[in-house]
Amino acid sequence: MNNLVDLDTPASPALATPPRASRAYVLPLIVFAIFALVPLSALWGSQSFILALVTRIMILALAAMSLDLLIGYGAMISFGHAAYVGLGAYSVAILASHGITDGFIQLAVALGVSLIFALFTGAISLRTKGVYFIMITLAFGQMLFFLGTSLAAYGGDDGLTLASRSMFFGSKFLKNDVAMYYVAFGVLLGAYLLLRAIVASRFGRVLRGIRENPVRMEAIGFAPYRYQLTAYVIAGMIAGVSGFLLANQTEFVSPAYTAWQRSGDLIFVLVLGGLGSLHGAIIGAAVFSLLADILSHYTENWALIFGPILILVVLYARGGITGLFGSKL
Amino acid sequence: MSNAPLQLQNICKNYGALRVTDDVSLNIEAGELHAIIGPNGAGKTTLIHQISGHAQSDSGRIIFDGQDVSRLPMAERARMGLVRSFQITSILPRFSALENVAIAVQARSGSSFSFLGNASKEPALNDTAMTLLSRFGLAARAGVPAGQMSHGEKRQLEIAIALAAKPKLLLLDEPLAGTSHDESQRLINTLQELRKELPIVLIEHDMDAVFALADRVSVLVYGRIIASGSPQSIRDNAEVRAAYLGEEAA
Amino acid sequence: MTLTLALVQILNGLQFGLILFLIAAGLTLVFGVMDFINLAHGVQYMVGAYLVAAFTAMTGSFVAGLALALPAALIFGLLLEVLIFRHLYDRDHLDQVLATFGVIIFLNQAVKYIWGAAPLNVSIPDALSGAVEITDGMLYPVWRLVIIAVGLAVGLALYLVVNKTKLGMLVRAGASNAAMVSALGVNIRLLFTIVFGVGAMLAGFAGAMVAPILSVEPGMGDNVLILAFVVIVIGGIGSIRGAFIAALLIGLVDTLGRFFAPTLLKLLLDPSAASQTGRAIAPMLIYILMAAVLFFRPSGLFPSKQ
Amino acid sequence: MKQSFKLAGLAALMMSVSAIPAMAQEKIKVGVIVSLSGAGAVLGQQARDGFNLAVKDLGGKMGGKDVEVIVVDDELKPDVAVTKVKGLLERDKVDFVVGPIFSNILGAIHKPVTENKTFLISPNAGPSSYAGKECNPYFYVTSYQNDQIHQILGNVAQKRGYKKIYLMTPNYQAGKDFVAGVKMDFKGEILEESFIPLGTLDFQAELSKIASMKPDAVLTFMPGGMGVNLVKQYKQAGLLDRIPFLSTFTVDESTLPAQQDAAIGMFGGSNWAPTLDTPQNKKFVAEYEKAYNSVPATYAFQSYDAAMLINSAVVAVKGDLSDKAKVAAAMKKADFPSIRGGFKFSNNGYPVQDFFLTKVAKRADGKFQTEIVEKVFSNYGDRYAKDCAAQ
Repeated sequence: MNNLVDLDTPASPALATPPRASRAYVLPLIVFAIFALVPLSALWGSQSFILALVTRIMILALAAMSLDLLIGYGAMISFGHAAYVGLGAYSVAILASHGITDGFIQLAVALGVSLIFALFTGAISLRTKGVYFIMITLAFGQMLFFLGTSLAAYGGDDGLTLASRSMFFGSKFLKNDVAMYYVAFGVLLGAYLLLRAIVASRFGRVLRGIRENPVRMEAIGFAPYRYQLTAYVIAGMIAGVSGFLLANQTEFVSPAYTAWQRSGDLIFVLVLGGLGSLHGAIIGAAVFSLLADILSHYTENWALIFGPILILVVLYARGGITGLFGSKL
Repeated sequence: MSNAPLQLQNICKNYGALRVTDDVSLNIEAGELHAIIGPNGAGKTTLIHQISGHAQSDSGRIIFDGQDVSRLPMAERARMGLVRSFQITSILPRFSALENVAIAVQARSGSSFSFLGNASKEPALNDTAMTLLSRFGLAARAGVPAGQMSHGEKRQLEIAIALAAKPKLLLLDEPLAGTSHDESQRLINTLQELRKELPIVLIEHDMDAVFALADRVSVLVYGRIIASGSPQSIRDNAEVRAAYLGEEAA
Repeated sequence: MTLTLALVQILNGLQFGLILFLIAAGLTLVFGVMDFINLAHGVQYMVGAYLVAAFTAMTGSFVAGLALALPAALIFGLLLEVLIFRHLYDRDHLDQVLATFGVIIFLNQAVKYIWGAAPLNVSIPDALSGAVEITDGMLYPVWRLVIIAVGLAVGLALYLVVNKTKLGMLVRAGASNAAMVSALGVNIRLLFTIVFGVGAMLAGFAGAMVAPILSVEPGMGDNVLILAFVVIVIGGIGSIRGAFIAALLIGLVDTLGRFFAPTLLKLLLDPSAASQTGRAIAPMLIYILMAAVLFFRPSGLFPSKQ
Repeated sequence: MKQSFKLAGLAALMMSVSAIPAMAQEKIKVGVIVSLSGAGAVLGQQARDGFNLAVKDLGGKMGGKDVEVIVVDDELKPDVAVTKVKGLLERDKVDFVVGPIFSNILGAIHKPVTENKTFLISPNAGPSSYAGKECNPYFYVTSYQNDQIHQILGNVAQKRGYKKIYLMTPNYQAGKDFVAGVKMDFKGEILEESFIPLGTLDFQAELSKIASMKPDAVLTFMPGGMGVNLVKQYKQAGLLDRIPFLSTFTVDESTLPAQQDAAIGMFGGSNWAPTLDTPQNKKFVAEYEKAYNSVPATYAFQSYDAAMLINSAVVAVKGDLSDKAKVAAAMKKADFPSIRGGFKFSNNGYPVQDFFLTKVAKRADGKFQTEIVEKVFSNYGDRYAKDCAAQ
């Protein structure tokens, strides 16, 4: 085993990253190329539906990708990540219901609220480890869920319909589904590149080191707490942006966005696609949504097929779908 | 007032009803390699945990570099230059050997709250790391994931990591544990060089190594230091022989 | 009058807590001894309820239905263990969460497929279906008193088994250090299977006990599952004693919170704001409680691992 | 290389979603979007079955054209419903959408459907939000305006001379509508407006409180599984013999199989019951029971009527759906024999009809159903219609 690896070992530090790194870009490149070309499906007719479905996939992917920073790179299994999607979505809806429809203001509020919530709950949650961390993040998510159901002025349990999508520079261009699609695409691409940069940066390397061996990292002078909290806040803010997009796409918000089942879906999507690769989250979101859509189109009992698929993926396809690709390289 | 770089003053640690270290006081002087020996379960590793901050002492004071560090967490003590290795190899298994060292270099050069730029391509970090790897004969293995290295290589790597964190004092917890004869020899040679550069606290079971390397030796039995002095005086100490070396000799 | 009402509410909280305990006991053991996160524990509760509904309908007697449902729940739990869960013990928590999530999705749909989406009815003997008058005008359902009695009995039995028997000693040892137990030459696989079977049966039993008062329907285990996790996390994973105390705590806080929160808030706020806020806070209370417990004791009230 | 193939497969998968047929519009296409999973599944199934039964009775044709019914599950999640309904509109290109059951889902799909100029017929949800100023020529309701059903209870309580009542409802918008509806006609004292968190399954704490307050009657709106539990527990708490229980959407044929004897003697408000004496209804109930082996509830009959309403419009325009204004005019006429007998639309697309007080009874064959006690309102339209600009 060692010998095999040894053959690839570079002699100079400049080549310290594995030579395969360049190939690692092939998969995400193809994924984004497909997304970029989807609107051409207008040639087949049914454009708006495809656009809506794939826009939703990209929004789901964005939230799952931000969760990857926590689970895949930071070993922080958050079971309350949907809370941030809800915060972002409600920022849009509540401001819009008061007549503030400017997208930049809504986005700034979505980011700000996510930041504050993540900072506050993360500071508390990160005192715990392992399954206790899972449960305390769940607890904060549930608190937000019940808060949402009690917001009588904003629809309570029923949720709230948006009068219109956000405006940018006083223009309602987001109303156009293709524009909405490309905004979601752009945000997803931007977030992907940003997260790519973060995980490769000094900060990201420390985060990955903490995932590998927190005690070792402490022994060379890194206090894990500060780095994990920072990652927690970044991930929360990105999920908040996905909530901003979700509210705009569905033109509807509801406390259900923050329910624990949604947080579970995010983890599921991520593990299905493959942890710790970022584009795994995107592929997971696509496969999850398409599979559910297609199966439910053919049988009402689609869960009877979906459940076993999930179990089989865990038992036999370790590393998720990207893991399958990776093993064939 | 002593100006020894590391001073332990009456430190204690209990696990439940069990007192693991009991009123330990010790000064580590500048430039010395101080070995701590003792039978299994004497509390040696706990002592290292207490000094490094991995475990907090229940009572007593730890002065390092003129400051009371008793209540500081491990990371902070490490940043002050109090750096340790682990009895059970502690590395980042999926990181390459080079990155294991480079990240330790990173810990002491500039801020790590930097979110852009590829850390694995920073020449300043990699060059220093590479120099250290070369010093431990690991240059050719720089790209290998640390988890896939041989045990001896990992022990070498761990010391390289510790050195990369710019220690002012090094705490080494059984660096020779589990190594082959050749590997031990190589590590001993490394330590011979290191002792010229900075004070070292060494816990070791290999008595040949201890007596070859140490300037002073302290003997820990049931959490108490029963003797402290030059290797020769320890060798001649009747109480030590009875408590510890006697068994070894038998 | 108000005092009586408060006492009745405490009784209600106790009864809710004991049901939670029946579910959480198995979960905390399985988690503590095998380090296995079993999200499918909630569907075992659901399956227990469905089995008792089916067997009661078949035999025409609740007692016979219960007598058949318990071994059936046990067999069902063991079947799941052999087919799926056994392959997950040495996986990481994330894999376990995911695979057992798949089991939930499948079984929720499967019971719907077999028994339909409509809730099922389970009738109990007339002697147990009425209410007794506690004080003037205050009635209390007999069946709930039965649940309280049974819950306490099971709690006591578990306490005795865990603390006074060799099996219990192994379970406790397993919860604090599983590697040590297997090093002692104990057949760890068999121990796991026993613990798992008992846990599954207890959850099924809880489902069977609530079937006469709650609607038996697909998905009925999902929310209970989350509550059970809250219980074992507050109690400390692997600790039966912790699960017992935490379950009663949650039962009381939830029941009394809903009852008192609006009343207490009326002292501070005007009535409509008070009832509005009270309604919002009441369901949050148990989560606030959990967050607070974990803040001060990051491993729960009775951590069993050192 | 290999991964490119796999991705090509992924892309193909994606495209295949779009390839699910969008054939030429030779057929009348109806999308039915109801909750078939989650807490409301049984209601959705009733609505789906009622609709399918009507299509069968029509011989699978409307206005001489074949009918294709596409059923989708909204999973009781608003955002899922939006995507699914867009699928119906854009992929399947349906002419009519029938659904949903729950008003929060309606809130999510109303806009996309009506903006697409497709007719939306709700077989159950009838919130006030689309009855007044926001009324829409593409939106029709075959059930009722929600307040009306609740008003029945308040009206009956007032007529029976109850002095103090206890209100209990889930804590969401429809629950607030319930309280408002009851208050329209009830003028006595309301001891408590108890709002229960949605999804509550154990009501014992609430029931203890009721027992201690001793109201003249309990009025409640507790749909689905919540209602099943409440009714069983109400009986077990020994309250059924002491305090009358008046409810809406709490005891009906969808929940009675689970409530059984516990519900006997409970009162409800409705626009229909299986015993309603019209020839259409007798035929419908008999056919439904034969086909699905269960007693139909309002969801089934209202959905059946929705199909008949669509048929009447398609026939009126002779199968040519291109002129939407004409179709809308035909819809508004409601020219079909409703199962409930007398039926017409107000200008807002909500019905004008009779309302009844019902009571649960056990039939000779051992099944349970609601039966009409008395007529409470005749030819009753909702109070929001006057705010609707459409004439």
